[in-house]
Formats: sequence, structure tokens, C-alpha cells
Amino acid sequence: MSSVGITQFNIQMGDELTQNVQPLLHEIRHALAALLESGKASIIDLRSIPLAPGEEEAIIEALGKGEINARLEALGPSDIYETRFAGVWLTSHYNEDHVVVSRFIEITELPAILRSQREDMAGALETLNEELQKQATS
Amino acid sequence: MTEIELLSWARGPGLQIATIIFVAGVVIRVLEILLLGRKANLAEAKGGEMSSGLKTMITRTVPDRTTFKRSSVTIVSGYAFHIGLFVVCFLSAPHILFLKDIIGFGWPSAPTAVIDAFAVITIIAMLVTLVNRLTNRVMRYLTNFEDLLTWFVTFLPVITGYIAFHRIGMTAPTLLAVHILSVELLLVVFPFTKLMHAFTLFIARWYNGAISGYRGVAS
Amino acid sequence: MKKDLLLKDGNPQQGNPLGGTLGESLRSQGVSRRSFMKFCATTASMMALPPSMIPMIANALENARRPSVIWLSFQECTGCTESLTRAHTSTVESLIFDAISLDYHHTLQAASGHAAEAAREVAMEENFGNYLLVVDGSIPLDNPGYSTIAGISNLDMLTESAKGAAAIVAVGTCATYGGIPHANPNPTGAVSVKDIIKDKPIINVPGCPPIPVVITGVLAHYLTFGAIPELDHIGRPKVFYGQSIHDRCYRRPFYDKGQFAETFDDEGAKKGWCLYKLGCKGPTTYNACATTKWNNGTSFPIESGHPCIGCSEPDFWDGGGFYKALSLPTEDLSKTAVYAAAGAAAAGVAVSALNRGKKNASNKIHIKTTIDDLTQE
Amino acid sequence: MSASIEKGINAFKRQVDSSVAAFFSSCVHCGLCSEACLFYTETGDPKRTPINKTEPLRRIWKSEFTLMGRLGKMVGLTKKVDDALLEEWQELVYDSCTLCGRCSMVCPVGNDIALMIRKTREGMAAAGQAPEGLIGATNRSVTIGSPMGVRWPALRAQIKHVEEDTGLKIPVDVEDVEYMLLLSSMEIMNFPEFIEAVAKIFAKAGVTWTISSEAFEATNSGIQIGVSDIAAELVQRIVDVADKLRVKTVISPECGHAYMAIRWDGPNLVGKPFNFKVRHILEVLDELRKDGRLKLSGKESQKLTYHDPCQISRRGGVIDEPRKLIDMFAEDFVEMPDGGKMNWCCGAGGGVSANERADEIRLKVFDRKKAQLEEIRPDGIISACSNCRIHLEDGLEEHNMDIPLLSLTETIAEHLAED
Repeated sequence: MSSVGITQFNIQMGDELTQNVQPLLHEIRHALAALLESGKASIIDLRSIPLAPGEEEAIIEALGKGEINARLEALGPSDIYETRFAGVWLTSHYNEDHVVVSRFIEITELPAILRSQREDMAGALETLNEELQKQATS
Repeated sequence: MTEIELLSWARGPGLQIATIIFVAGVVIRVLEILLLGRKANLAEAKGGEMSSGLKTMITRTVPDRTTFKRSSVTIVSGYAFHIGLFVVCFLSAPHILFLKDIIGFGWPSAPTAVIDAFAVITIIAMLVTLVNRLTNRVMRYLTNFEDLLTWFVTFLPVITGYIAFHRIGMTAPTLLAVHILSVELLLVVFPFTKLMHAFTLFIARWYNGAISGYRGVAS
Repeated sequence: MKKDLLLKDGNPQQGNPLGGTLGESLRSQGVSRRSFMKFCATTASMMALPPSMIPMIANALENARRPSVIWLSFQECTGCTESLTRAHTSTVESLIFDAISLDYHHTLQAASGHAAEAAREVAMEENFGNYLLVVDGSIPLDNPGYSTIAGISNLDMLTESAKGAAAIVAVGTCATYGGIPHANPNPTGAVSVKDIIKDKPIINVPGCPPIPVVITGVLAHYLTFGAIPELDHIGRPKVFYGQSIHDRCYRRPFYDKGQFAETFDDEGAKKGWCLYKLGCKGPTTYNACATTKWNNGTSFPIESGHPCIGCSEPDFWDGGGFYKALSLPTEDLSKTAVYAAAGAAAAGVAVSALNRGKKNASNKIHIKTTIDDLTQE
Repeated sequence: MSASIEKGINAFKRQVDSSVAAFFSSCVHCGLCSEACLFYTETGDPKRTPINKTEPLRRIWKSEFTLMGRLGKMVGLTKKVDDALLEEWQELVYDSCTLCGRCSMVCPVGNDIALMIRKTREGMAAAGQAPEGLIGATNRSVTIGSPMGVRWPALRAQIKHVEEDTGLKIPVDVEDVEYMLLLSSMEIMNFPEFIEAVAKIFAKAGVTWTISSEAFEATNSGIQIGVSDIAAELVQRIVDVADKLRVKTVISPECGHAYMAIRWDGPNLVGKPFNFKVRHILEVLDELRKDGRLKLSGKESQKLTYHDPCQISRRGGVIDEPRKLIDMFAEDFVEMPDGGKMNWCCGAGGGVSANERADEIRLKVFDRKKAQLEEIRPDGIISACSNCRIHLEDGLEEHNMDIPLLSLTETIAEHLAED
């Protein structure tokens, strides 16, 4: 899960170590087909898969980068971008030390976390009201 | 007793006890046979005893054509399970490691997929031999408690090994412990039953070959 | 940072143990809904729950109440606490600790001596029947003097503290199965929590130490669902201990192909082959190391080239040697075999002498058979 | 003195040696020997599985010569050997086994089951559990000198006939000759042509030979019934005469078990090596062929096959010699399926033909030979054992099969080249 370039002790990468990449891409393909057909979104937690050193990087590389790239600043940064496959998003949550705390592949039209949240909008409305009131009184 | 304790017992004292009984039993039984002795043959020889005895030790592995035709089920299932047992016992990495620890040298192992396939072959073949034993007229007549016991204690390590490898039903330490214990049971039963044939068949074949070879017949 | 939180919460007088839900608490700290969702996603991942459960987790966490937590340390090395505090020092995880009220932890709390014990007593009294008791370390039964806190024996403190607990989390292999103090010959008569407490739900979180994320994951689960997670036959949460290291190990393909490192510095080791022959206990060890990994998901022992020592299993210390492959006998069998063979050879010769004697006797009493001897009278 | 179960058990004990112990230790009850035994294949009765016939001997081995058996005996766990068991086994050990040894060739663990049954007979006989027919034959062998009761005057008369027919002198009791010919009673009574054939061949080859008036009988009932003491006594008679006449080689005639008795068992029965060689008549003829002293003329165009007598081929080692001899005159020779060392027994050897009680089963198991013959449909069957020959004739007659039986020696004599 390391993305901070830690040198792997003793390990020489070989083809046999990346056996998780292909099945995962197939899983994504199925999920994407399901999304198109029935609108059913799905999420894959990369942390729940036993990955060999370098495999996560291989998957990310295979998915590539698409048109949208969003940066979220909430309890540390998060990177959310659409991969070169439309409808396939990669969500990486970091802590304040920029260490990945969780990483998901989302097969959806738009990751839920990107939408503005009702509670936050309500808060925003309140804040805006307050500020306008303040301006009015001053 | 926790499962790790059980496993430790199986790998430790259990194995010690089983090894003592197995080794001592086999040595006593082989000596018991060989030291009975046999009278020297006084007839003029037509062939060598030693050479044809050694030859028969190997050639008797292959059945003659008519016997094969007449008893194909017995022979094929017997072959399958003996070869399967051999591969599973002596070519799987953990087993080689075990043997290496005792005898001091090892050899390359087969891939687990191969071992797994042979385990399945062995299990099927052993079930066929059991059914054959219970249905074949002659075998049913000859079969006694010992035949069923030896089948069972041989089958046990195979099936527990298979289950342990695939982790079916229980957790790994328990499965491994059960597997090792089943091997210990096999070792303990071995010297006192027909399982001894694994050793004595070479003595028996040698005598057979020697007796025939002395008269100039390849047996 | 987390220490600060803990220290702050270490004083029950300042905290508000059961007041308000987690949602309220977070909002009051100015945490946005979006941040909360990030927190929930990470929590789900941490608890090894499927991402589809994130909305449910969010809902549960929103309404969760902060439980009081009392942490007792007995015969231990503080490794478990170290593991926990060396975990991702992230805001996300600290939120979990924000969500609990750690009312007693004698290593971490600022208070000491009578004041500390008083804090524990107060927390126990105020939250009787509701607090979560976390224990690390084993309990000596031989002589209570082997380990005491403020003059109270571990046994007394445990039984007393357990009385009002809603559930107990045994952290580390010492608390769960006796661990290293329990190892042969077990000089202190160390036992696990489960050996003493029989009437409370106990969650075992073994490991030497346990994976920090697993500790927080278990706490998060309790926090989220208000109940203990599903446990295996030796009390471990199945979500983290449901699969063996071997089954989830990225080096498993090498095992299957029969490619093994034979020594720590051979070609096999360099190529990252399976460590089975070097004594790896992965096949008999149940833990989340292979997926969750350590040090912020950097690596785990096998990935670093060292065989698994099976630290989350009972009696791992007495498992016949860390570097002895699992299929190996734990004692010297060749010597046993040689002695047995030698003894048996003598016995065999003796038995054979009896056999030959018997045959000679039968030859001796044999009288030459004639044609008159062919029928019975 | 008389037979008793105690003597039987003692005899069983004397038979156990390292080979027997190895054999019994190795049996896994696979049942393959049954399919090698014509007494099983033709009756389908599992009792007749070869290894089962050795049960009495197995019990003695187990309870007396194995550590476990000894311990078992102390607590009364071993299976007993008593009169009831032996009586039940008589039919298996004597009537249902010709000691043909086919089982010994197929046993996957290498048990010489025929040898084990032969040894079992020792205990059976000592316990008084031998069939009457065999006891009678043994009695005649010892008292008269031949199982069929043939005495010297009868043979002398046959010799006279031969001399008259051929004009050749048959040497009797001549000293310092190369060969001493033994004969089976069956040849003397039923196939005197054999003596004629040998006389002609030897005359042509210029071989010095003789027949002894004191010990001419080759067969040995002691072997068949399983009493080594008696078998030794019968062998000793031949040894004494051969030594007295100072012959170089004793010839065993066309008889299976006679060859086994004198060639392979003989020295071991009397307890010392012979001063002379023992050869089967076919071996002698093949030697003459090799030396160019046996010349034939004329070929047989009929389809001929060779029936290997078990004790001569599989148990005796004379396998190639008859084939080389047949090759001298046969144009259309065909092997029986399983021919050679794996040939099927005719069903009458090992004392079965001397045991009237076994007559029915003897003819029943002939079906195996019949099946073999039906596969190749020969015009004639050559053999080298009078016992096989008589039984084959019986069996063929029973099934209305008209295939003539030929003696190899006689057929060679018929083809002797006139110079």
C-alpha cells in the first residue's frame, strides 16, 4: 500500500508476482458493464486484496489517468480522479502526513464524496446568511 | 489443550513415540524373518540366485498380460493408489523437508497442483480398492479385519493431508495436527500388520526370483 | 498528537464520557460531512468491511455514543500500547479515539499513583455495566507479587474491573493466550484473561503485538455497532483473523510452484520465493498482516523477507522453533530412529534366537515318517 | 506309530523358514493369485484362491514365529490349527492344487505360493490328512517301487518287446555308462514306445546308457503327498544305484514331477549333492542336437503346439530346449496363448491324478486348457510328460475334441534321419 517509494528489501519483481492485476481488471470490467446496464455502482477496496509489492502501482498504471482530477482537503488530502476508463474512478485518501489510509476503485458516474453534502450545504447557507446579516448591520 | 499445543505434541512427543514403535517394529520384524534362515540349495544350479533374485525384485512390479486382463480393476486401482501415494508422500515439499530433517538429504519437489492432482487420484483409487475389496468375490472372501484396518490407516493421512492442504472445516493448526497424528497412527500400526509388505515384498520377491532363477527360470 | 488526546481524555473529570453522539461531537469540532464520509470509508476499510456498508457505518457512527474505556496493563512489555500509538498518527484514526473516553491507561495517563487509581474507580462507578475494558498482558497466578499495580495484584484488579464491564477486549497474545510469560516453563503461572473471566464477552485481539489498525478496527466495530464482532473458536474477530497468512500471502504462488528460499541469502530469497522452508508459520497463523500490513501499510514480515513466527496463535513461542519448517519434527528424530533401530536389532536377534530354538526343537522331536504314519489311528 | 495333529503341527513348524516368513509377511490379500489358478478360474470358488490353501501353515507361522503372534498366543488370540481345520483344507491343499506354480509367477509381492502349498502338505500328511489315493500310491512306491505297482518283471517284459520290435539291445545294469535312464510307471505301462524311441535315438547318436533293474522308477509320490522322509527314501534308491553303476548322468523321463523330484528336490532331500548330473530327456536330446549327434529328416506339415508341463517348464527351467527340438521337424508350430513359463496346467499334476476324489474337479478345470486349445486349434499337441498326456487325452475325449497327443521324444525318434 506504500506509495512513498520505499525500497523493497530483497525483492526482485517478476511476472509471477503480479497475478492479481488481471483478475482485478476483469472485475472492474464486469462492474462497468453492470453500471452501464442497470446503473448499479460499485466500490473495490484495494486494502482488502493481498497485493504483492508493486502490484498496486501496476493496477494504477494500468488504469491510467482520465479527464477529471479532484483534490479534496478534509482530514488530510484526498485525490479523486477518473481513470482513462470513463466511469472508473480512483479515490485515494491520505492522512495529514500524506500517507495513504485507504484507497478505492469506484465504478460510478461520480464518486459520492465529490457531491456537495446536504448537511454541509445547510451549514453553508447558515454561514452565508450570517455573513450577509453581518454586512447588513455593519 | 489448545490446537497449537496439540500440533506441538504431534510434532514432538507424538512423533517420537511413533518413530520408536515404527523403527523398532520394522527392524524386529525384518530380523525375525531373515534370521530364520533357509537351507542352502544342494542341487546343481542352472542359474544365479542373487542376480535373478535382484531382477525379480524389479520385474515383478509389472503384471503379465493375462493376469492384467483378468484382474484389471485390482491392478489399475492398485497401481494408481501406490503411485499416487508415492508422489504425495515423497514429492511434496513439506514431506521432503520432513524426510530431509531425518535422513539428511532432500530432492526437488513437485508443484502443489501436481501433488493435489495425485492426491485426488490416490483418494479415488483407494476408494475403488475398498469397493473392489468388498465386492470382488475373492477379495471379499480373503478380507479380514486387518485388511480394513490397514486400508483405513493408510487412507487417513491421505484424506487428512488433502483436507489440511485445502483447509476444509477446521483451522490450519488443528488440520495439520490431525494430519500428523494420522501419520503417527499409520507408523504405529505399520510393523504389526500387512503394511510391512512395503519392506518385506522385496525380501519375498528376492526369494521368489532366487528360487526360480536357480532353476533357470526368470520369474 | 494522539497522545495528547489520550492524555486529555485520561482525566475523567474533564471528559464527558457518555454525553452526546459521535456525530454531534464531530460537528462541534467543525468536521464537514464530506470529511466524515472520508472517515467512514476509511473506517470501513479498517474494519475489513465491504465498501457497500459505508452508508450504514456512517449512519451508525453518526448516532454512536462515546463509551468509557478502561485500559489495564499486566505482565506485558508495553509493545501493544507502542504498536497502537505508533499507528498512523492520522486525524482519521484519532477520531476513533476522540470517540471513546479513555479513562484509565497507566502508561499513557498523566496522573499516577492514588490519583490514577481513583480515576479508574470513578470511571467504573459512573459507567458501571457500560464501559469497555481493554487488557494487555497476562495475569500471574503463582505469586501475586510478580506483578502489582498500586499494591493491587493483577488478578484482583482484573476481576474487580471486569465486574462492571460491558465487554472486554484482550489485546496482544499475552492477554489473549498467555503469550510469552506463559511460555514454557511459565515461571509466573501466567494465564490469559479468558482463563479468569468467564461471564463477560471477551474479544481476543492477539498478536505480538497486534496490528494497530486491527486494534482500532475492533474498537471502531464496537463503537459502530455497539456489539462485539463475530468471533472465531478462540475468540478472535473473524474479519481480521478469518484467513491464514498463507492463504492471503502474495508469495503463495511460489509455494504452489514449489519455489522456496532455502537460506536467507540464496537466490530464492532474493527472488522473493516462499519462506516455508525457513520456518514460516503462515499456514497455521490467522491474522490480517498479509492484507492490512504494518507501518502504514508499508510491508509485513514476509514481505520483508522474514518468515511469519505465528505470533497471533496460542503458544507460538513453544511451537518448535521459529526457523523450523512446520512439517518438521520439533525434536531430533534421526537420533531417536537410530537408538530405536539399535535397541530393536538386539531385541530382533533375541526373538530370532527363540524362533530358531523352536525350530530346532521341532526338528529334534521329529521322528522319521514312514508309510505307516500316514493315517490317524 | 500313526499320524496325529501334534505331529502335523510339528511338521508345519519344521517347514517355516525365512522365505516362508517373508512370503506370509508380504501377502496383502489382493487376490491376484486366484486369477492365475485354474482351480479358481474354472470353478469361481474363492476358497480355491491359492494363498488361502496355505492357511494352516500361515497360522503356525503367525503364532509360533512372529513376536505379535507369540504375544497373541499368550492371551489366547491366535487362530488354532486342529483336525477340523485340516480336514476342511484337505480338499484345497490336495484336490485343488497341482503345484503348477502359476500363482507364484503372478503374485505381485513375489510369494512362491506353490512352495508354500507344497510345505503345507508336509503338515497335512503328518497329521494324517492326506487323501487316500495318494496314501495308496505312496504305499506302493515304497513297498513295490512304483506308485502304479509296476515291478521289474513287467518292465523286463516291455524291454523284451522293444528289443524284438527294434532289433536294438536295451542295456540293463551296465556300469560306467554315460546315462542312466529312469522311467515313469505310466511310460512302462501305457507308452512303452518311449523306451523304443530313446533306444533308437541313443543308438544313432552313439550314446552309452543303461536302465537299472533295481531303481528304474522316476516318479516320487513322497513329493506329491508331502512327506520329505519318504521322498528322500525314494530318491536315495536312485542315488545308490547311480553311484553303484558309476553313471555320469541320470535322465529323468517325460514326467513332470519326476524331474522336480530328482533334479531339484533330490539332493536337498537326501542332504548332499549328487555325484552325478541329472538331466531331463529333453535337455539330453537338445545337447545331442547341439553336438550334431541328432539328425532328423522329414517335416511335419500339421499345425503343432507344445504343452509345457509345469514342473518341467515353469518349475523346472526346461523351456527353450523343447522348442528348439520341435523346430527340427515342425513346419507349422504355434505357441499356446500364455505358452512357456506362464502356460496353464493341464489340471492333473501334483498328485491330483493319483487322487480319485479329485477326478471330477480335474476334468472340470480342463476347461482352461480347452479354451487355450480352442484359440489356436492345433492338429496335434506335443508334450513331454506322460501324466499331462494321459489327462489331456481324457479331457479332449470328454469334450469330443479329436486332437492327437504326441510325445516329443517319440516324435523325434520317428523323424530320425536314415543314413
